[in-house]
Amino acid sequence: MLDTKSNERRLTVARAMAESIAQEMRVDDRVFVMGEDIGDLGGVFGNTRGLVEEFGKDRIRDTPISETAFISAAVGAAMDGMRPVVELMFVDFFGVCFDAIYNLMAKNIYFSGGQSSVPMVLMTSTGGGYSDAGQHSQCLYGSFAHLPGMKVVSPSNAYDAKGLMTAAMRDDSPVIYMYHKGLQGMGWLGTEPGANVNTPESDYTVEIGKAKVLREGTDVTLVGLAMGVHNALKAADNLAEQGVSAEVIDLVSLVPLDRETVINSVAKTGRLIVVDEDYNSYGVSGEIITTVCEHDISKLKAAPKRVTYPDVPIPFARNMEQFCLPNADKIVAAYKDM
Amino acid sequence: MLDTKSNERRLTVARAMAESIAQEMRVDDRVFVMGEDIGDLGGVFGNTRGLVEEFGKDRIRDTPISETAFISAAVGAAMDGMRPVVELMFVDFFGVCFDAIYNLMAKNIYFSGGQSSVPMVLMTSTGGGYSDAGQHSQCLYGSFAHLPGMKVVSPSNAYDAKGLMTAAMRDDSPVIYMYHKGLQGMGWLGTEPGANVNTPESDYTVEIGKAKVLREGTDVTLVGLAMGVHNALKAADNLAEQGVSAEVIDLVSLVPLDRETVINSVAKTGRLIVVDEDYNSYGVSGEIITTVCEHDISKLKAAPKRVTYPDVPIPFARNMEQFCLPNADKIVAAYKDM
Amino acid sequence: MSPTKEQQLWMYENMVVSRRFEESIEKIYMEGKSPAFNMANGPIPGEMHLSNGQEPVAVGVCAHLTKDDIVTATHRPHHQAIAKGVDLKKMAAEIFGKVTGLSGGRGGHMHIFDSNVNFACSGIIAQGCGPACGAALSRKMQNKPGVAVAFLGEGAVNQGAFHEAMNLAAVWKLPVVFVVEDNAWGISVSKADSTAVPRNDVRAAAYGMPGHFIENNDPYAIFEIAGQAIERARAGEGPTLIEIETFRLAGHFMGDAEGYRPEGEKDALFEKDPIPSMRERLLADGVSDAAGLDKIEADALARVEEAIQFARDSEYAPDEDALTSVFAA
Amino acid sequence: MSPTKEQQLWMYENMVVSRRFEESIEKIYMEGKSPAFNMANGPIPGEMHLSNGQEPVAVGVCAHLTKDDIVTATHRPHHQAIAKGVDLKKMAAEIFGKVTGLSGGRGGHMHIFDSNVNFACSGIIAQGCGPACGAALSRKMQNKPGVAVAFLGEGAVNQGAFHEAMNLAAVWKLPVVFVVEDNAWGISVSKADSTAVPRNDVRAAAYGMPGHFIENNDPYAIFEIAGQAIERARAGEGPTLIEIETFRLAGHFMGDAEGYRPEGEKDALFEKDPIPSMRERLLADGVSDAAGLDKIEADALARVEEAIQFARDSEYAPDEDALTSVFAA
Ligand SMILES: Cc1ncc(C[n+]2csc(CCOP(=O)(O)OP(=O)(O)O)c2C)c(N)n1
Ligand SMILES: Cc1ncc(C[n+]2csc(CCOP(=O)(O)OP(=O)(O)O)c2C)c(N)n1
Ligand SMILES: [Mg+2]
Ligand SMILES: [Mg+2]
Repeated sequence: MLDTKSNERRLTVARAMAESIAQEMRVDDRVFVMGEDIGDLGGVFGNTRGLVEEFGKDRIRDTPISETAFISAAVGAAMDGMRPVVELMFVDFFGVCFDAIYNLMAKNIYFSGGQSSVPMVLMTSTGGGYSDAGQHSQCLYGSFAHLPGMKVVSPSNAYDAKGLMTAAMRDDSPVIYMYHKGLQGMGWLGTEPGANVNTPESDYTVEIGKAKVLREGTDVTLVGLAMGVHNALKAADNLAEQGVSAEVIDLVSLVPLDRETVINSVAKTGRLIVVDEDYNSYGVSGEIITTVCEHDISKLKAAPKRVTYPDVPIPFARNMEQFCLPNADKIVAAYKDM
Repeated sequence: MLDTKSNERRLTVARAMAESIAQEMRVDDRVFVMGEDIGDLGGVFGNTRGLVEEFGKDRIRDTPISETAFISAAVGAAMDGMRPVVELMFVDFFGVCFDAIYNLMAKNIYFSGGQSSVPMVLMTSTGGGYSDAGQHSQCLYGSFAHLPGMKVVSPSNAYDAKGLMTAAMRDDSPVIYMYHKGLQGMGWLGTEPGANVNTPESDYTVEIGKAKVLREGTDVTLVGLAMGVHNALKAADNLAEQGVSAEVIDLVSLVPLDRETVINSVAKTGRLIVVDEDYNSYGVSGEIITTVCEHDISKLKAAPKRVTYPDVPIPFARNMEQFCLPNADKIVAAYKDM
Repeated sequence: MSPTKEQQLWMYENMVVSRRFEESIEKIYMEGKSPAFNMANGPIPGEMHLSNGQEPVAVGVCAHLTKDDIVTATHRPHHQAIAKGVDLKKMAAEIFGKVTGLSGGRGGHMHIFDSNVNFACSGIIAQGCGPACGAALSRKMQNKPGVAVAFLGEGAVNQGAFHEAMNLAAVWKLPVVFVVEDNAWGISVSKADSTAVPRNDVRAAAYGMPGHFIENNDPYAIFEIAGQAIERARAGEGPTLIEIETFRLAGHFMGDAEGYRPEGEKDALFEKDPIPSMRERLLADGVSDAAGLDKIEADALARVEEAIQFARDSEYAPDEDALTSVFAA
Repeated sequence: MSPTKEQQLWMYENMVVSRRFEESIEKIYMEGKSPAFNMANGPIPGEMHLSNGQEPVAVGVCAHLTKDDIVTATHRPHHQAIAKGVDLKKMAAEIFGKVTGLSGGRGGHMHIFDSNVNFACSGIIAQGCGPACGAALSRKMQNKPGVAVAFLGEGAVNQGAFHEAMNLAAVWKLPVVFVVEDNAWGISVSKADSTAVPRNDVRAAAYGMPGHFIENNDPYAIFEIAGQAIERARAGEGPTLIEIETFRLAGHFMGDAEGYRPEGEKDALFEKDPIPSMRERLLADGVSDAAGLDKIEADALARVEEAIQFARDSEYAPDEDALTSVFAA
């Protein structure tokens, strides 16, 4: 995936997302996009750039700052045969519209006993690291993954970004598509170069619900998603220099969760470190560790560990925020402490 | 706690909550109550009964159906020197107002760098079992406990209900007080008789952040909160008949979480079963199991288990809902499967 | 715009079906719930919100809708569902939690969905406003006919979701009609205690859309105003807000002792029960004779009894069905 | 109600302080951000929303407030904070993320809190409306004087939180004033594309409260109307909604290329820059002479420079401070 050959078609995640949406819109009239500043501006994070120029304002709809209205409108449209892609600009804003998400979008298939499908994608940006403080830097992966009825994915690179978006748009169930700002490839946000990878021009899907082993190893399993994957890969490089062989798993999808890939890896390595930029407690890290432990503790050679964001709001000051964020050094240190 | 002597002053949880609030309102002018139907009706779940008669409509305020407005108003009032107690009628409604809760109430102390305190209590009902379907039966413990800046408690009986409420009202930080409908002692909801316990008339506090060992045992640790505790106690009785000695822990508080009490118990018993009526994944059960496993896996004699609500919306039909809910039999079966 | 004779009889018939249906549900709901009233017991457990007295709203509005139009309903949905043509047998079975129910027992009384007639429902206040806009947008974008009606209570108007949807509907000129059932109460809280204005029709101006208030639960006036609004929506002229004074003849939900209601209020409403008064008017206007109306009533009762019997006779779903239909097939 | 000479000079002074402050921040913000503009770099990282051009709103309103009154501010808070009397040095230090900042660097530019002057702030659209109601309620219940002002943008009016708070304020007759800064844009979306009515003052009627619209960013008109509203609130007569046409002279945030803005729009606004035009008027009205205003301007600059220097000279907090102040001490 994170291939580096020179004759490649490397895209940023932002461009990969926009390309996927555009390709699907060309072949499927039912797909349209709604959100704040996704039209002329092309999305604050660039993932709808170029769409309004190609598809016009009817299919690429800038909305009022009314997340409850337009997300629940997407549900109504999806149940009526459309396939909306909506954007919640920052995941941090989920609190103003979570009823429309978790209690409406995620449950109407069930409440209708399967009479209706709700084919929609809710894309939303996650993550900090650029000093945007406590209401614009959260990940909240666990908050979405905890509640039933919605699939939850998060790509770590452009290839997956495109394939997951296409898969999400073709899914008849609602998909939360969480993209990390630090991987978008927007210069003004800084960016992780490892996220810009070879991305085929033609359309393709990446399976929702399947984790990927990005690097094989024998001594420890590092599990993460989105930015966590890059931290894990860097830690794995670092550990390799020290003669430690780390396996790196990109979860790709939190719901459905590919428990098997994690379990199989830890069965081999005997050690587990979960990397998660979301808050530490009651979230992703606990679920991954529990997945392994409830399956078979005899396979573990050491207590599993987590490198996560502590249970505090996200501070503005760079030094304080960086102190809290997971990084490769912390992963290496966690391994050494095992 | 779950004492049964005959000369006791047994209260229902609902009455214990109302008594605590009334006592505090008598001695502290800053305390007042807001919420839907908490005045003349006395709260849909009885926990504000009698208050409007004693304190009048100025201090016991029925609100419009505007959860965002009145919860965020409580934050403004709390920062201005009042000590509001607000009710979110069903926790299921958190989606319409979670921004006011997790992003405002829970963060303003931090954002202000400690200049302000936010002394308020948000009480909210949880739980199913009476066929109120998928938007009125959830627990969502994990959804609140995952996010920083709010304390989260849930009593399993009237004694704790009163003492926790008093402690919450005296706390300078926001406290989410989650009461399980099946423990309220409202006849029309059915009720768990074990929740109605001896409750002193004079005011007292129960420490927020301290778990309770309700029953000592040596073979397995059963951890739960609210209704889960009663299921665990019943399972412990059942197991005792089969010669198995179960220790039962009532978490009482999810934030802060008393990890030590759980760790110490499992160090003794070597076996852990978490009982949780909230959804299975990415929630409380994962956190408790991880707490134990990341501390010291060598103490575990078997893989830990969880008896939780599956990751599906809550169905209306009684048979389907009961099939999903945790109960004593499932706990016993989980033990046997260890 | 006045209802034709046929429409008047359709309205009357559906009001009666709704009333008989709820009377029947009311009785069955109490089975297994005495001497001790415990909501969890009996053939119909859980909360039960009856709409007795509010039938004129449902029929006056839905008389203008076809099955292709969309309705999003509230926690008090039976009259709305019946008037929209939801399958009565399957709805009854759903309320009983049976496998033959609309949703195989997963939804229950607060989650009535019938995709054949584009009917959806929610237990969350004002949650249906946004989806109604979305369905309306869908029709507009697909160039398909269809109007969406969002029903909500007068208490629900103070919820943020209402405001956002009203604005969206107006900005995008969507074919939606917002119908507020003003039964004067949101559970135990009166309209005056919850709402800054005595009549919510004035709130339409905040969105530049027409607003109407209809007094006294009058099915004819409702028919007329709703007809204009729906015609307007169909003509592409955008949304309308209608608030309708109606009567909550029962408690908020069953088991509600209603101690908060001023003495005599309910008696006065029963005096104005819209069903007998519509019957009188039909007779006075010569739309039908007594025998004709008796037959409608008898047929209505028979339909209801058949539906209830179907529900009673049906099986519960296998327990494991609880785990299915979370995601689309 | 017209401003006294003293008030006029106070308003001018605070407008100039605000402008100089932002000019300074604007420059420093770019340090470390070129040649490549990366928001994460430089002495002031993160988003930066400037309020250049919107100063009249802040001073016209806050001229009527004491430090005991409450203000809830927006993601674009500097002018509001300065006019409310927030400690300029500590605010500057907070924007730099220093330990001497108002919140010890935890908050940053979108989370300016100064409890000494009852100033709070939020990065979430319309989030301050409810807290303003609550603070007003607190004063009412405690029988203490005090009015709360919630600032919000014209885009924020379409958020549910605004609607709910407006209704609550009106039902409970709270001493709150809602002040909408209409700078015509919500990031890249124009008012016409987001809002069903051209002027939000009409929305006041939905809550039975007075509504005002003030054109052309006029500090004198703002002073007058805000003064009436605040007096009304102090007299216990309840809330008011005021929408004020103002000018966003910068991008939504720094780094915004503003490709969406029609050509010439900004030039036209710069022509109407409220600071030079207030200066002219002060001179024309004989409120001060040029020397007097020059001195005000020089003093303003000196205050700003001192604050910025304080911020620059201050230390960062220890890393571990990130973990403190989550709960009350
Ligand atoms: C967001 C939300 N808040 C509160 C409730 C609880 N609740 C259910 S019905 C109701 C009253 C609704 O009043 P109204 O809108 O007038 O409808 P009515 O019951 O009178 O038909 C309330 C508060 C809810 N279901 N959803
Ligand atoms: C609930 C929420 N939705 C979206 C945003 C992102 N956002 C920040 S500022 C802004 C535009 C606000 O426009 P307006 O209210 O007019 O204020 P202005 O920026 O013009 O001062 C948006 C959409 C947010 N912060 N909160
Ligand atoms: Mg009502
Ligand atoms: Mg604006």
